[in-house]
Amino acid sequence: MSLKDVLTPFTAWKRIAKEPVTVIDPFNDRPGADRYRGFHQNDVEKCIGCGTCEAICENEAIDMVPFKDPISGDSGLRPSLDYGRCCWCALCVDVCTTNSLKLSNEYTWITTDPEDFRFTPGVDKKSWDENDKGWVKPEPNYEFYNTQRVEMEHLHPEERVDSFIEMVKGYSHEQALAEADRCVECGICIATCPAHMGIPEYIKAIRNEDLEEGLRILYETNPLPEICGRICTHKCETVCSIGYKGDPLSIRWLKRYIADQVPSERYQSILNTNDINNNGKRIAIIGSGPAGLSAAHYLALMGYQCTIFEQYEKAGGMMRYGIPEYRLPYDQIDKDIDYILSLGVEIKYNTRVGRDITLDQLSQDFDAVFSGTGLHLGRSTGIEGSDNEHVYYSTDLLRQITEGKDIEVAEHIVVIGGGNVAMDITRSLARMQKVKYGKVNIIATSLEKEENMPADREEVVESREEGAVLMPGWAPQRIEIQHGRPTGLHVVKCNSLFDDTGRFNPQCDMEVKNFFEGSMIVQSIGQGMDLSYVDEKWMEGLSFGPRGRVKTNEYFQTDLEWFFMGGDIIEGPDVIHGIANGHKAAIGIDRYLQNLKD
Amino acid sequence: MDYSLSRFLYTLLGLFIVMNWGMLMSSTMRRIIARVSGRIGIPWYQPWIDLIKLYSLRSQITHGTMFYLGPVFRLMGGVGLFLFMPMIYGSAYFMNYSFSGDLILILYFQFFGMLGMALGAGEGGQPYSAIGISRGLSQFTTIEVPMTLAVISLAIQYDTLSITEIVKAQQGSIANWTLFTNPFATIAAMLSLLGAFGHSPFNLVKAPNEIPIGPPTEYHGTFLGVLRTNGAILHVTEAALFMNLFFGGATSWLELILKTFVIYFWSVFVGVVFPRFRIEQSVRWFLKWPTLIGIISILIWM
Amino acid sequence: MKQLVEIIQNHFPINDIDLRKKSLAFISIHQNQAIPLLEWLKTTHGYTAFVLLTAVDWIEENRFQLTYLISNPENFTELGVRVFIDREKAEMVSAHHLWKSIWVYQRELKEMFGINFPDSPRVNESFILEGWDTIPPYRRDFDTKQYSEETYFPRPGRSTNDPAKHMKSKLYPKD
Amino acid sequence: MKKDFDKDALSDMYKDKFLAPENEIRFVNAPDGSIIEVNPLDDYFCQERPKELKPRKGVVEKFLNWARAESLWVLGFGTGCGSIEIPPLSTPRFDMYRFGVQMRATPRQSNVFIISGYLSVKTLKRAIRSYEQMPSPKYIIALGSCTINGGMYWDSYNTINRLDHYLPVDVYIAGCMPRPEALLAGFGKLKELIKEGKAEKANEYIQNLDWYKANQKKIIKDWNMPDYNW
Amino acid sequence: MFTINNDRSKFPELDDAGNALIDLTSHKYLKLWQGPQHPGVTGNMSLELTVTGDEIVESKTHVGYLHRGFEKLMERRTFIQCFPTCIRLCVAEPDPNEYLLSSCVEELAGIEVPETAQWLRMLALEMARLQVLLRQVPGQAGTFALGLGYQWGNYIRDLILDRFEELTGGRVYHMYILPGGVRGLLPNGFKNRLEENLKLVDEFLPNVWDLIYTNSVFKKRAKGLAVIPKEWIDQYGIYGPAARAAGIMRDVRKTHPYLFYSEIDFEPFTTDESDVFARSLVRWHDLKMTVDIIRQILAKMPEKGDIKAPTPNVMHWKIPKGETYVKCESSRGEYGMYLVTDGSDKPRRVNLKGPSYTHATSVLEKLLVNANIADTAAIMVSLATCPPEIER
Repeated sequence: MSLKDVLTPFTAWKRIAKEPVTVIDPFNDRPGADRYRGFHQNDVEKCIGCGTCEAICENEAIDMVPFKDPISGDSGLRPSLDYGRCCWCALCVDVCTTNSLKLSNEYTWITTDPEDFRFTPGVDKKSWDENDKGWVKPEPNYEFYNTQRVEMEHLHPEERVDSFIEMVKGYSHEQALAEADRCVECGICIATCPAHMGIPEYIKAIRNEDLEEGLRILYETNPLPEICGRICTHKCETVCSIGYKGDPLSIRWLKRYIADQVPSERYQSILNTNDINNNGKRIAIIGSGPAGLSAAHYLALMGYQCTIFEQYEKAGGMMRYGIPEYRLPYDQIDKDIDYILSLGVEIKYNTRVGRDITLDQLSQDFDAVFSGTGLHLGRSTGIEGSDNEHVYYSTDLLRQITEGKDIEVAEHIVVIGGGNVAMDITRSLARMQKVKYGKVNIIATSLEKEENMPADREEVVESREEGAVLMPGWAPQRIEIQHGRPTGLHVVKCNSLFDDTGRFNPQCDMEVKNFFEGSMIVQSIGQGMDLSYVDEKWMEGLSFGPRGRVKTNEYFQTDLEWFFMGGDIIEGPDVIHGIANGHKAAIGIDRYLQNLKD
Repeated sequence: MDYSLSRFLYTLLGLFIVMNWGMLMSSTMRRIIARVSGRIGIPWYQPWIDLIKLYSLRSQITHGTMFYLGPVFRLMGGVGLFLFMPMIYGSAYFMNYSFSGDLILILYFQFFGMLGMALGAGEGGQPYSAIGISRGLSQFTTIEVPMTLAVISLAIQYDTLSITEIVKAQQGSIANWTLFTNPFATIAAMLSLLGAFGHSPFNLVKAPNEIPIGPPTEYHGTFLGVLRTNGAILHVTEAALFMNLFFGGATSWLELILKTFVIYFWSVFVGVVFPRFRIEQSVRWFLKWPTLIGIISILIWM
Repeated sequence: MKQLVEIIQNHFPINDIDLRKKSLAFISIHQNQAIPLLEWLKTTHGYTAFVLLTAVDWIEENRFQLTYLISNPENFTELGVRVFIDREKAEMVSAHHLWKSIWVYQRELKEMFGINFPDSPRVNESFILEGWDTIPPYRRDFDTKQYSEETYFPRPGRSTNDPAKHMKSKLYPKD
Repeated sequence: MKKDFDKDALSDMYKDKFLAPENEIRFVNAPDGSIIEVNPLDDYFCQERPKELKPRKGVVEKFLNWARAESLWVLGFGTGCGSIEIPPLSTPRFDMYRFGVQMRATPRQSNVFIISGYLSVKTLKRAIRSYEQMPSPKYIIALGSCTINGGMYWDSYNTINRLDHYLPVDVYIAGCMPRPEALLAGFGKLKELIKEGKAEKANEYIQNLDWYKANQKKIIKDWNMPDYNW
Repeated sequence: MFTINNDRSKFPELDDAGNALIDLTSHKYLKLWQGPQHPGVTGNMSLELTVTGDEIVESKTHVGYLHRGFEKLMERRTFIQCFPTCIRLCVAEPDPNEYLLSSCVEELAGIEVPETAQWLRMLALEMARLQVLLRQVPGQAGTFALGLGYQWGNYIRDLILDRFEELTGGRVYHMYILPGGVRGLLPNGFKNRLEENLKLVDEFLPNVWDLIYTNSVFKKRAKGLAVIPKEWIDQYGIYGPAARAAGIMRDVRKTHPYLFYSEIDFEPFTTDESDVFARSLVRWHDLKMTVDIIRQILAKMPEKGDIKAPTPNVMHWKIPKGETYVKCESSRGEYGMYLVTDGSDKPRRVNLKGPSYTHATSVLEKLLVNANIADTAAIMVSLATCPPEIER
């Protein structure tokens, strides 16, 4: 033991000259760091109640509690925290699809009652609600799932513009897996889908590489997956929670992937529809569009003998006669329809009710009648010159294209309308122009401005890719007719479409004029229904609601008990509503007939 | 000896002052230690609050009669030490019951409290108490060796066993203090003081992270309050003993306060920067250097 | 690693070879051969350090996998020796004579998996749990959540809603 | 506040399960050759049922409560991860000593028991014992989610979910881990409660002793100690 | 004058295996429990000691007071959910847990972590080591009741925790390293603030050296105490500083360089004494080295870059069937994780192996025999036992 070893420790006493380093007021002098993971905040307006936070929480600390009534795209639920469970890992913040959830840097909460530690951030007022520091999702390139959609391969515009070959190639196995992996299984989309398809479940089936299960899930609510997988308006994707941070999930393409991958021969064994007990009841179905086919499918599964009356020579209705082949190839329509027919559904082609057979006859021959006749009549703009023979309706043209009839395609064409049908006819005609003239020269004009155009965004973009010129925001005034042939369309600038009360009341600036040259004018501003097949005596029994639509109950039963109506004439217009209506009507018919028996 | 009432009352007053000073001193020391650590430390009035708290606890349990008596014995040791210790030299009031042979009695009282505590804590049945006691007794025995040697040296030097006489002999000038007249005895005593005050490296009786916390493990509430009261009295009185023997005594309360503070601070000064010895190391240490110095101090005066 | 595995193959019947990375490989061997293999590796190939012993419950295959992970402090490689034992008769020869620390692992396995190691020191003393009276907790058929809910009074009064179901009940209850 | 519970339903849980070997009656040879009977339960433990210790009335109690509040002695028993924040509190940065909070090494001298997070069943047994050995009035501060509703370990087979079923808790602090400041604020809250005379959970524990014991015995499978450890 | 005699007459007979045969009724021995409520025990564990006089003749470690069944809990959590769960395993130094889980998962899933994230991981791991050592180095003297250095060290540790709070958002549980990367870049001015704290450590190092390592009483107590023979290192499984104090180089950063440790210039300190003092000395040098490593990391790491590799959707991340063992160097020594997956989205089995598993059981039990009761705490701390690591 040296003396140095005894003395050196005493040097520690030099510390006595130093001021203490203690934080004098620990409650105020030391706020949490900027990134501190303190108590939760939630922007309830931004939050959509997708419940992803609840799903990722390893402690089951989060409950989803009702905050307001649900609407499409918002479950109305908000996360409620149990601080008897939370571990402040902030995984809920990192995974939050809308970035509404964050943690403040407040960290002191003391109480005598353990039941206090439950609250709904953003709803229950807390002292840290205004605190703008704390943990937010780290940036950049920090995501718990891929926010970018797996690109669907399309035919190149140059390749596709001169043919009607299907332009969307469909997902490969890897692509589908990668895309399906992005789903967070929140289920917000289900309510928005008119058919309420089990979207998260069939996406999960893709992930599990169990396409048979996927097909079964599809057919629970949708008997036309090939068709829907191509041309559905995919309202589900507009509310997809993943879409808030990046691209929404390609739900439609994934559906198509399932249907594409399962060969039609295997449908019956997968869906287990080999032996259906026929219950001897007969149902007549008017129209083989989506509503009719859907009703027929579900009724057939229930054991009803269905007969479809189709006025044209092929089944599919608008799906076949209204949608161009490059979007929906006919063989895919046939795949779906053939399966439905395999269930024992009978179709009478070229049989128009009201012309070849009366509704009255049907009401006597069948136990119930379902009508899904759709919107086939083109609507006229009613402007000067629109009665010219070279001014067409898009519905007619599309049908003629499908039927393979020769169409006199002009070199300059003007299409009036900004909806999906307008885009369809624009693009179809563009293809024909390309074949005939070697170049595309077509103008599509619409009342709505670019951002309000009802057509799908991708349709607009693809139309442009194919060379069509889009001129949104112009109101048609007059069709210039020279020598019995239109030469163009006079338009004025349209400023707004709706007045303050939300009524359709276009305001135009008459000073700003324009003229679109075209020797062929196509009107595509909507379609109308044709109820002429309903006999006078039955017509009296129906009541009508707004916009001239027949009033039905929730099962699409009209005031005539045996008569059900659905599809575009009731709701829509789109395929998925028709499918949903048909399914619902099938249930309704079953209930009606069951009750009748009892 | 004069047993008049006023003397008794003055002694009580002295006891009161000593007790309060003892508590203030302990909180001050803890604040100093805290400052070396970089902390602020307890408020200066904390010992009083602690004491009120301890006396106001609602539930107390006992392990038997001796368990009760342990703290009482301990207090008796402290109070006894005080009673026979002249506090203020030259004051008629605060000479307490000092008499000509008081040094002997005081050395005995130093040990008395320890023994009482041993009996009481043993009754508590806690093994750590028992270990603490065995450590305490063996260490205290060895502490006493240099201390006693120093006292013997003093007795030879001053030719008396009365503390008052020893203080008296040191009056006049600082040079008369035993510190300068008999430095070896002072060093031996000051080293043994390190053990008596129970700071590191000799705090192995309570040793919180070895045998938490030794003899008082089972004591709580009033018992602990009594022990703490005693601690306050004992620390000042023992420091006063060293002051009287080696540092010229005190002629006023202020002087007493200053000198006891410095003497007590000595043990803190060492304690803060050294770890604790093991018991056999401690025993050996006391029997080595301090004892040797003590013997030298006697040899010088022989 | 590859060379070593080849050498072992010459002496012991091993299968399921998984050369995980440069310094780590896993091999499987029959229950009876495992302890001799470990001893052989320890004495002749410098695998003197014992890293861990643990079990995996393959309940579907009705067997336990015991993994002895040993390491060679000279060339810094690790070798995992897998042994499969029957789940019904979970018993394995003790290796406590090879390494001084191995009895602790065996004691833990006995308690948490119910795998017996006869003759291992203190193997029957409880190690982690106290007064445990159901099946060993690390076995797959022990459901910890269910046990916890039945035993530990979870705080009542919480309810949650699945977004999809909630929307269904509010928006389209009859579908 | 008296807690209601169905005594009959719990009666089979409420009987002593078995006695630890060291608590069995045994005979010891004394040095003088006589034989002494030792009954640990009688000799080492107080078998008497604890009584409720009512607070005094009026100003005296207020003064005493003030002293109790300003002198909180914390039992040095780190039951879970929360104990990692005790050293910062007793070291320069936060220095809880200046608030009258001190650490004690033995339950006999402590008033405050910090249950620092999760309690495994094995620790719960020791915690109950330590708590019961503390002199009244005594207080419990529960730290973190785990004590409230199981926290991280809500589905663990070995940790309790709700501390208030086994021990009476005065103050809960949210967090995992609560920052040291939160713990200091917890001490502040406890002081407030004591000064207001509201921290009487020790008496509540005695009032509902049967209920607490039934809960404790339900999960402590090898209950081998007396019902109340004085 | 006084020498400890090695006469074993007062000790119990030994059986063939070297275990003491203790007859408690002989009144020669006392059963003494240290812990779980005992300030000298590191964490919530207990030692069942049989003593005669002050000397321990037999010691048994009892753990399980902190058992939460992590390995079971993780079997029912998805990989991302495992990450906040797993790190709570060791409260003093949670980062190695994070790192091990992440790198096990990455290895089995075949994910390449971005370079910036790897440097940040290294920084977090070294800062974690720094804050542990700031407690451990003076803590060794604390077990001998010299608490001053502990107080100083803890203050600096608090400052390091502040830096952690800035970087990771958490003070104790950082939850920073997650499968695929890390959860944030360095905040603005972070390097400067960390450098200021490192300067405090620079100042602290000589101060504790003077206070502790040249302290006669500390030397007297720690030197020659609990010597671990060299041949025990592999036999008993002794890692990290304890092995380095015995003159055997055991540092995963050197032997199996992970992250970018191969680009860092450092040489762990070794010594041959192998007693408590030597282990403490190794830790002091480790502390010094850690400061140096952190400075090198700060100088070499890129400022910007990706912090996380793209992973599959974590909500249902399935990892192919496989098993692996990944290890890293914690402040206590080699810390490893054995992960078995079965192709589902949850691990099949997780086993964490920390040095305490052997240190606190077989090694401690052996070392405590013939030691003094007063030295139990010191021996435990010198082995850096961390009970949750044993029972998990």
